[in-house]
Amino acid sequence: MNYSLLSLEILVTLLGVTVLLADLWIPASARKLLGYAAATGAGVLLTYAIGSGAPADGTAFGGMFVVDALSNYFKGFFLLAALVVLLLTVDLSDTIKGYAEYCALILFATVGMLFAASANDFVLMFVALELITVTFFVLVSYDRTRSGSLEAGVKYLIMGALASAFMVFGIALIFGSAGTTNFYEIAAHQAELGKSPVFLIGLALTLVGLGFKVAAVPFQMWAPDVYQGAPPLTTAFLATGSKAAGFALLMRVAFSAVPEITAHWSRLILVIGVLTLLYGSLCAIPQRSVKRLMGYSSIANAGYLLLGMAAVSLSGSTAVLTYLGGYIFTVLAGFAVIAVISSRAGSDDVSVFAGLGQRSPILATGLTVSVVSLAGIPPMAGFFGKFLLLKAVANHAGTERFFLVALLAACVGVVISLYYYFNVIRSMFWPKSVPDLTPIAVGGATRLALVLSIVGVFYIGILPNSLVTGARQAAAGLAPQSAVAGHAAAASAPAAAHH
Amino acid sequence: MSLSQLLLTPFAGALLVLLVPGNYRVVHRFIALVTTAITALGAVSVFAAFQPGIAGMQFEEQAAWVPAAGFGFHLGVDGVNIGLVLMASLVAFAATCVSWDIEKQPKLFYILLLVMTGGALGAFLSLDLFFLYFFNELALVPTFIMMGVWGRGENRNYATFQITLYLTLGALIGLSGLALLYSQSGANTLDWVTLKAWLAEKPLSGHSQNLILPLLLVGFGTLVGLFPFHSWAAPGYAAAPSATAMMHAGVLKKVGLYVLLRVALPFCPAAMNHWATPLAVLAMGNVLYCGWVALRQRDLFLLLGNSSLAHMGFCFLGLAAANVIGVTGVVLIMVAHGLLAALSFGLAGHLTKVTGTSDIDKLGGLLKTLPFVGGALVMAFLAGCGVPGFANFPGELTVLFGAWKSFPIFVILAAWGGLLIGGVYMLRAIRDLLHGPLRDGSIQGGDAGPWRRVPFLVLLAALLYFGINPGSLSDRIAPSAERIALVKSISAPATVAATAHAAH
Amino acid sequence: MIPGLHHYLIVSGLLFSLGLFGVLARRSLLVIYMSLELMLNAANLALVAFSRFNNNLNGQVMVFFIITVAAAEVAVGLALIVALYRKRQSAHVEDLTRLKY
Amino acid sequence: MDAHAAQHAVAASSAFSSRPEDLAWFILLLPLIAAAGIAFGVRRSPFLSSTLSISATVTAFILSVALFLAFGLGGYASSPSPFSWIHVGSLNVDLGLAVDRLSVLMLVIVTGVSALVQIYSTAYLHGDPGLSRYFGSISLFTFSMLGIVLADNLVMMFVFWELVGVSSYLLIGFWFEKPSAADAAKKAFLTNRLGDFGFLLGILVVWSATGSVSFTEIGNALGGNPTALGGLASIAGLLIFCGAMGKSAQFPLHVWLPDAMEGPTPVSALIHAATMVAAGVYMLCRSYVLFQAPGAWPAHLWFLGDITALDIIAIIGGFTALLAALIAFQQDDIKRILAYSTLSQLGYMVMAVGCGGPDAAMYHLTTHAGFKALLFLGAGAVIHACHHEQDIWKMGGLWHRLPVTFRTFAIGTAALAGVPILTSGFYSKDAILVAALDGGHPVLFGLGVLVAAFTPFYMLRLVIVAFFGKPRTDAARHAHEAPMAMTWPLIALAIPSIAVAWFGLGDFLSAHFNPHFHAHEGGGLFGPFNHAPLAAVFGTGSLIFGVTAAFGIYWGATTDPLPERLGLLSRAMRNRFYFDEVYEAIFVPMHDMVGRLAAAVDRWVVSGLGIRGAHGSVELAGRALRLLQTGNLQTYTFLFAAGVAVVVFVATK
Repeated sequence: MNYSLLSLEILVTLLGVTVLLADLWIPASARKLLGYAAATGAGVLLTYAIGSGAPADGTAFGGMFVVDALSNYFKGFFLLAALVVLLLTVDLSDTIKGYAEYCALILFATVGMLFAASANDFVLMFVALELITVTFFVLVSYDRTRSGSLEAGVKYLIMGALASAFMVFGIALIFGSAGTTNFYEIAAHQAELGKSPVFLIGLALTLVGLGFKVAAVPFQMWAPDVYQGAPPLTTAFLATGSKAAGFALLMRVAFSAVPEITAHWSRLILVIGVLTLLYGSLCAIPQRSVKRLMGYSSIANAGYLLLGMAAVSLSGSTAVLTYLGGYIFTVLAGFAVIAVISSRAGSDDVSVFAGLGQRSPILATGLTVSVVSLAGIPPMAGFFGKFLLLKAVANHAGTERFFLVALLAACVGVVISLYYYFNVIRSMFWPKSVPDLTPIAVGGATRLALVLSIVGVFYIGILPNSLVTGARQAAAGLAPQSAVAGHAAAASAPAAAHH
Repeated sequence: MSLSQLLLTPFAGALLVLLVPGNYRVVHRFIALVTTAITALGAVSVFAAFQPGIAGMQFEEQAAWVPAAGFGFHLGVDGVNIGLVLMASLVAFAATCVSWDIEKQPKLFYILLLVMTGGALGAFLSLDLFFLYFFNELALVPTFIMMGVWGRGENRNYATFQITLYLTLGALIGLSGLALLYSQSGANTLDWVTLKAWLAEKPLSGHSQNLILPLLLVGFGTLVGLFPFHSWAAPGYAAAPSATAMMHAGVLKKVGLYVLLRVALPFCPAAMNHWATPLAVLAMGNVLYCGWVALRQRDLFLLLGNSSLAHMGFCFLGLAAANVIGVTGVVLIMVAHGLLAALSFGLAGHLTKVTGTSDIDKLGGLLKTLPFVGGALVMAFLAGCGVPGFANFPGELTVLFGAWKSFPIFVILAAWGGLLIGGVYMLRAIRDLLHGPLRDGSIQGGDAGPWRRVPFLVLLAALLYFGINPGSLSDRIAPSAERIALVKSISAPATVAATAHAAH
Repeated sequence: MIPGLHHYLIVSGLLFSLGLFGVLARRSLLVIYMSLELMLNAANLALVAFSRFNNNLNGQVMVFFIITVAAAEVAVGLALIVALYRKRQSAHVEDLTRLKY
Repeated sequence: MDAHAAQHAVAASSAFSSRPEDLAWFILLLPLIAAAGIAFGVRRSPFLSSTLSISATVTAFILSVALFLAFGLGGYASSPSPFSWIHVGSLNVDLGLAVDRLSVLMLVIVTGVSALVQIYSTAYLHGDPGLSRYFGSISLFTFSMLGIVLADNLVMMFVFWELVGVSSYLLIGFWFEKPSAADAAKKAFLTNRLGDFGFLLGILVVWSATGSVSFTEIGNALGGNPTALGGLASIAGLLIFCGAMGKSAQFPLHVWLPDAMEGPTPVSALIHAATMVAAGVYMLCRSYVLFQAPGAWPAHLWFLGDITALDIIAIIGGFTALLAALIAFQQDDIKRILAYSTLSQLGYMVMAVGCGGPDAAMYHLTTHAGFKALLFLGAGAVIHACHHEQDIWKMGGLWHRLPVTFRTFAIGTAALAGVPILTSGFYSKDAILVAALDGGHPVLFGLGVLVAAFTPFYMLRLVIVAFFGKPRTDAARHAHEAPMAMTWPLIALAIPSIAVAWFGLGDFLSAHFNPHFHAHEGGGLFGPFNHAPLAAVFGTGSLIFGVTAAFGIYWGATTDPLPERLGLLSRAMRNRFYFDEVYEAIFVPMHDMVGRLAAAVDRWVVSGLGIRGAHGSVELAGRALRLLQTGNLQTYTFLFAAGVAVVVFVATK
């Protein structure tokens, strides 16, 4: 069979192993090199992935593993996230015990994500997810000296295991009722499968597992605690890679395995989305801990993305993918700053960021850009993404009251979010009390990572065309035609909205 | 000067200021001043080059942006926005002048001010509704920040919070309306010109219109301060620094009306007919209710804020009338009120700076000590109560003429509000603030020096020019207004019976 | 009599519910974790039963995957719980509420 | 649109061609130029300002006279091609000038009086710090007034109407530090605004009915179809009349005029005698064509039957005339007496219009402008002489101390009282009485005669008390004649008070309103007695009655004997029949109350409940919701399981 399809996965794994082995020879003083090496590797692979090296479409492992526009789209972002996070580790390497392992684990998690992006079978999906999750158990609790980190780890462990238990049971039921676990084969029989309650229960349980990954209400409980407790860089990777992987699988299952059933469930997804975004926005208001704030904010953002999925249309999927792209840059920029500051101050309370404007312009810029983009304000990436999402929802608001309500709820959510996002900005530039104004030195790698993400945020915000085109292809490769058909049955959206 | 150059100038200026290190304060000011001056001159040249009597777009510029989603970058001016562009750039220049002695973080202030200017211009120049919204948001955010940081008064934080909440929610609801327009029209674009042609072929269904219009009215109405979504305005302006109040009350507020003119009127005609009367009622809410509220205000800024809300009422009335006269009147008022609001808030800011208070009860007889500012303020107040010679008069008159046929009763009320209620609070303000004996503690400083007079003189000159020669505006507006108006120009004379019936 | 598919499913369903009950009701992290493993095994039982009755071996392949993954999970999990116990001298959920609200 | 553009071009090119009526443009613009010159140029120097303003006005006066002679007597209406002001859809407003007998006559009056008043002011206000502002405002006022006179359409007239309001506001409030002056200015402006409100609505009605605002076009429209206004004919007329009510201070909007006396006396002479207050009457005459249309009421006002708008106007005018005359009986402030006399005379004119005699009204307007300005300026001279003492009971015996003032004042009084043959006042008043008779209003005729008897009474009261008897205060004792600059405007104004009658002005005006008019044979000075003896005899009789009564009561009196004779009535007169009190009690509180209510609602309901409520509830929801995040795994797992149950239930349903 054609191994070139797996080239990325293989190479990243090798990179991880290399880092582990290299640690045995390299002296502790030069540990930084490992980080650089890992980052460079990721960078090279990234250029390779989005450049010529992108493997042609095809399937492997008897259809379990598929390479298509969607998988390539996501893989690019996974590698990017890995690259940025690894760059960020470099300047913090002294604070991380077992630095090499940390880098390696990040790479292994990346491998899981890469597989997730290509998973075309419930089995592979499960394995990929577990690879990600189990790695993250370790990454979250990596800071063993801090009991917060451990607590977060254990919470993530229990909830994660619970979720995967449900998912496995779900997969069992699916297998039982469908006789197969391959997405394409299931898609072929979804008409009659749609009538079998066992299959539906199984599918629901599987989606529960994915809902846990993307932290959708009511499976979001873990997110704030874990985001707050985990080491900042882990949180960064969790908020970007892991979440994106969740959505990658969600979209695969929803749109390429069971598009018609998804179309029937669009209202359910919509309601979940609205609840999620409102829950996230509301709970974020009184937060003091910035990491916890980001946790709630990531819940809220999952809500917006679910709205896009609920639209069950090409424009909806395009919007979701575009938004995710911008979101990854945005969050990375934010966590880069949070990581630097909180590891310095040993706390991530808002007050720690007071006067950052004077202390380190570049950090302040990074956090500001991130927060403003999250708030969905032009000319940042967040604005365009949100606009596309609202537009996708609006497509059906004309015909379905549910969507109109969702649209307005989303507006309210955005307004609420402004409230706490601007609190962060205010404390950065116009603190209530006078903070210490000792300037903060920022390492080269961190600078690089910051600049990378900030440029990304602005680029996507101002010239989103290339991203949108990519996202559109990816979404189109997702067998959206049947999705549209299925949807047209369910929600009878104006056809013009789809192309 | 091409439109794109005009639009880019402020942003270029902002970038320049950003690049100059923080301690060169004079340089920042200078750059900002020159930039806005260039913008203003450019706008004047465009206005002069604009050919009256042509209904279509002029100086169009187009570029693809996100073809995948059907968004394009499209600039152009017709009668509806040319005057607004001119007004915006003049106000921006004035605003930069009056913020000459900002002490706290001047660099950031000027950057925000320039971004605001660029955003406002972009909103008026963009024919792609997405960019219209984009630039409007871009201009709104600096407003909030400026209020929060450089604002005045003890409850400025709350005012900022309130205005942010209101305007963002309003904008988003309006955006939902636009998004619905995008999907319902099926044109798969938000380019106004394309949409206009497309919808001329296959207009929106009544259902879609009734869905879209309320969103637009509530959303963008909120941005304008349509009763009862107005309570952000007065406290907001009271808390904002002069320049911000000038820019927002003068320019940004008009974007909402502009969108309603551009989108609601031509694209949702049926719904517009259906909602005309309720809208007119709300307009009365602005004219009368806000007027009465203004009667009670003893704070100069609250007074001005409420009076500017009252003026917006005339715009909504003209909008409801939806005929070419009414629409032209609306645009006339938008331009006039932009200049006037900027003038009033600028002068009020100067006065407050000099006397240290904006409480009318603590002031009096200032005309004696501040002959220029006082005199200019008298003119502003008179213009505010619709005295001929200033640009507001022809605007409000035109609106009344336009609305007479459809809403005689509301016109009578509006005339009452404009001529009498307006007259009462404006003259009361002159009486208590400028006339009468000098109150103790009123005076700690002098009148505006020659340079400080420039912004006010510029605005006054514009007000007077358009007041004495409104034709220079209306001849540009009318043809384009004809295109978006629902009721085409009224055939005169109407049947007397109808009029008699309508009037009673 | 010969047990049919539904007998196996009922058993696995019972196992699953048992596990879930354990997760919900017990306070000790270790017990909770064991209950989770029970739930996984309930799934395994179902899979095996299905593959047996559908004459389709994929299900059993899946089981092997699950067992492997579960093993890895347990390894990490127990390590974590132990570390936590070392740190706090307790492995009870109610002592695990420093991160909240 | 192109049509407009073309027309516009034509206008621009031909506006200043060599036709005589184009002089009107210069006449109109000269004062504006002066005002601008003062504002932006010579503001610093009072002398230059006054010179600029005066020379501009004088030039305008000369041009007006030239225009008058050029073709005024020829008497054909004509208007220079208009400048386009605003053209939208069916709303077309041009800035055009109506040059005809009415306007040229008014031009002469306005510019003439304005010039004299300004010359007078140089001395009267000598040394006042605000002199430049004064002349600037007065030039602006003159410009606005000329605008009203020349406007050839309703909107333009409304524009200048408002401007007159503003400039009079500036002039009345000239001494703005004085609270009373500031209040008076405000009151005058707002009261006028009340009238303008009606005026504006009237314009709207006329426009929507005839499709035009230009007098000629309206005239044509009504000429073609007299019932074009339909059911709104009378309403339209009355609404337009509201404007006149404001400017010409007709009951019930008369309250501002007496207070306006807070302004400098020359201003009173200009505004409150000759020009602004006359604007109302002029406007009625200018838009007389509207009132000639057959009156009609909307269906549900049927009970008004065949009462026309003119009837109502006549009644209001007559009532104002009587009311003001009565109030004038018991005023002691010399300027207020004149103010009420002005009110009364204006009522007279309005009544004349109402009785269908616009020519008579214009006639009286012309003569009255002359002698009332004279009287005010005279009063100014007296006040000046007595160190700003205005109470006539604190004067006395001034006749030989102020010879010129006294003589001219006497002439003015005679003219106002209407001494036959000699004075212009007699003829114009006679014309009004005749109009009342011809118009078939015997009651109003009687009322007119009554007022004609009251007028000499209160005027002679003034003259006798102020100029004769012994000086009652040192101020009066040491009074001395005013400087030249003040005295010879008096003389200049005294001449027309006598002489106007000799030029058959009445016929000149009648010919304007009635093309088929030809002067009565046997006109001349005794004309009235020949062709309308009844009116003339009654007029003379009432004069004699008034004079004798005045001499009988006031000759040698040191205090006012009327109060004990009339008792309560005189108290009422003294207090101006309590109109201000009533208004103060009703209108001001009404608006304030509504305002207070609105402000409260805005504060507590809209922003209180609405915003703070929303804010609070959102924040509260956030704080409540986060309590779900107990941090306890048990809670989490439980919620998770519950969530699963719900999702599965909904999904399979």
